[in-house]
Amino acid sequence: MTELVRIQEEDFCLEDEVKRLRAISNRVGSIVTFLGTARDFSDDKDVSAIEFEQYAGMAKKALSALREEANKRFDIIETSIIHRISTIKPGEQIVLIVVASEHRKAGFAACEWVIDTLKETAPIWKKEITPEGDSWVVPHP
Amino acid sequence: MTELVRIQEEDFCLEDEVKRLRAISNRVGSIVTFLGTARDFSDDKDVSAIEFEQYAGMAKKALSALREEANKRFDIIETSIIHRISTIKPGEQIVLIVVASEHRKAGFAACEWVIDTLKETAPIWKKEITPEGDSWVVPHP
Amino acid sequence: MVVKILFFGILSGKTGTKETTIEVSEGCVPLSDIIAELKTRFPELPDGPFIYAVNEEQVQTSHTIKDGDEVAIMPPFAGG
Amino acid sequence: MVVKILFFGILSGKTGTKETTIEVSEGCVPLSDIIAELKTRFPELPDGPFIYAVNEEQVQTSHTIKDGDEVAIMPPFAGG
Repeated sequence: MTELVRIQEEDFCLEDEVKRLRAISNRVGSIVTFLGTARDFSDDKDVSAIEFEQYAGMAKKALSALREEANKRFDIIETSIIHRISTIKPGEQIVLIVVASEHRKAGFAACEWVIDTLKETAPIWKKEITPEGDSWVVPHP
Repeated sequence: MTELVRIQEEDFCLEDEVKRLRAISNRVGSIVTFLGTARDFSDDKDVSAIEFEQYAGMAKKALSALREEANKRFDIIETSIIHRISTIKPGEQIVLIVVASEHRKAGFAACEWVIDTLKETAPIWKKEITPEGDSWVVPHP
Repeated sequence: MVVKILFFGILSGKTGTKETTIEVSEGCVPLSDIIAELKTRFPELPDGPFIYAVNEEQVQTSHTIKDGDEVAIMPPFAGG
Repeated sequence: MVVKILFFGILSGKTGTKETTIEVSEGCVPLSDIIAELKTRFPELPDGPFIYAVNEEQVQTSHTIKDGDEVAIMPPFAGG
């Protein structure tokens, strides 16, 4: 069975990930997803690609801890988290969070919490490739 | 082109709907979706199916107004809304909201607002088919 | 004037019909008069709360009904 | 003792390396001593803020470093 938490180079399929969580239980009444995609423009610069770097062992542990904490903290059924690590072009998929729950309120809260907390706790960095050169992204406070 | 607001008997494909909104602009950095599915259990009753009824002309207008209002009220790029009207079995898809935006915060807020407001403003009703008989669903306050 | 009435959800079950027409002698009446008339004709109609629409637009009971209007009597919405 | 050091993100660009080792004569030192030593060896290392991990667990600068530890010096995370 495909893991619920993955860091991978290859692209992922939203439909498959959602189907997997829906299949867990007939009690699922709400699926909230967040899909992050690469924009071609960031802080007034054209961006031709984004390169991701991770601290491999620690990043995987951080995302697994995030899934467990989300399942514990919110009244939800299951969470899956996928983050790509490779050179990503504008329009391509970067990250996907899927939250299955009985009711939607907990699902929205959990999904937003997971992506917000991922950005704070997962040792992943991105470099924007622009016509004027490369630059590491400094997270907004 | 497939419409962004639809009320239909047939099932829909999450992946296709998301792709359609992503294709609108390379400025899209966030896609938030809400998918409502039929549960097999509601208020202590087993549910074998849900039947939906709509006030056809008015329901379509209500969803279209909802999309326009979401696009105006939130800092987002586009919204799509699909609601199925037919007999739906446990595990099947009922409603889908997709919100494309540059940043995720507005996307989450808009998506949750659309489904909350849809339940208040769209002339759609559901009847739960249970082993003990049928009963129209009274919305929770 | 003649007004078309639509019942939705549990209301069509209670009244036994999804659609009916009402004739009133006046040319214009407030929606509240139509509702009173419906309650006489369909004693099974519950007390509400109802949502009302005229020609697919939501209205209050003070709204004026005219000949040919389509009036919808609706229980609280429960979509999604 | 010998400690393995990892630099991530902009820091490997500044120091010119992703990985290095440091030898210190003591058997146990606080992480802050290791950082001071790194600043001497890599004057290009910016002032931070940094996030630190030892053996893949996030720690504070008071954490005690032992022989064979893997120490990661990381700029603020920017995933997602």
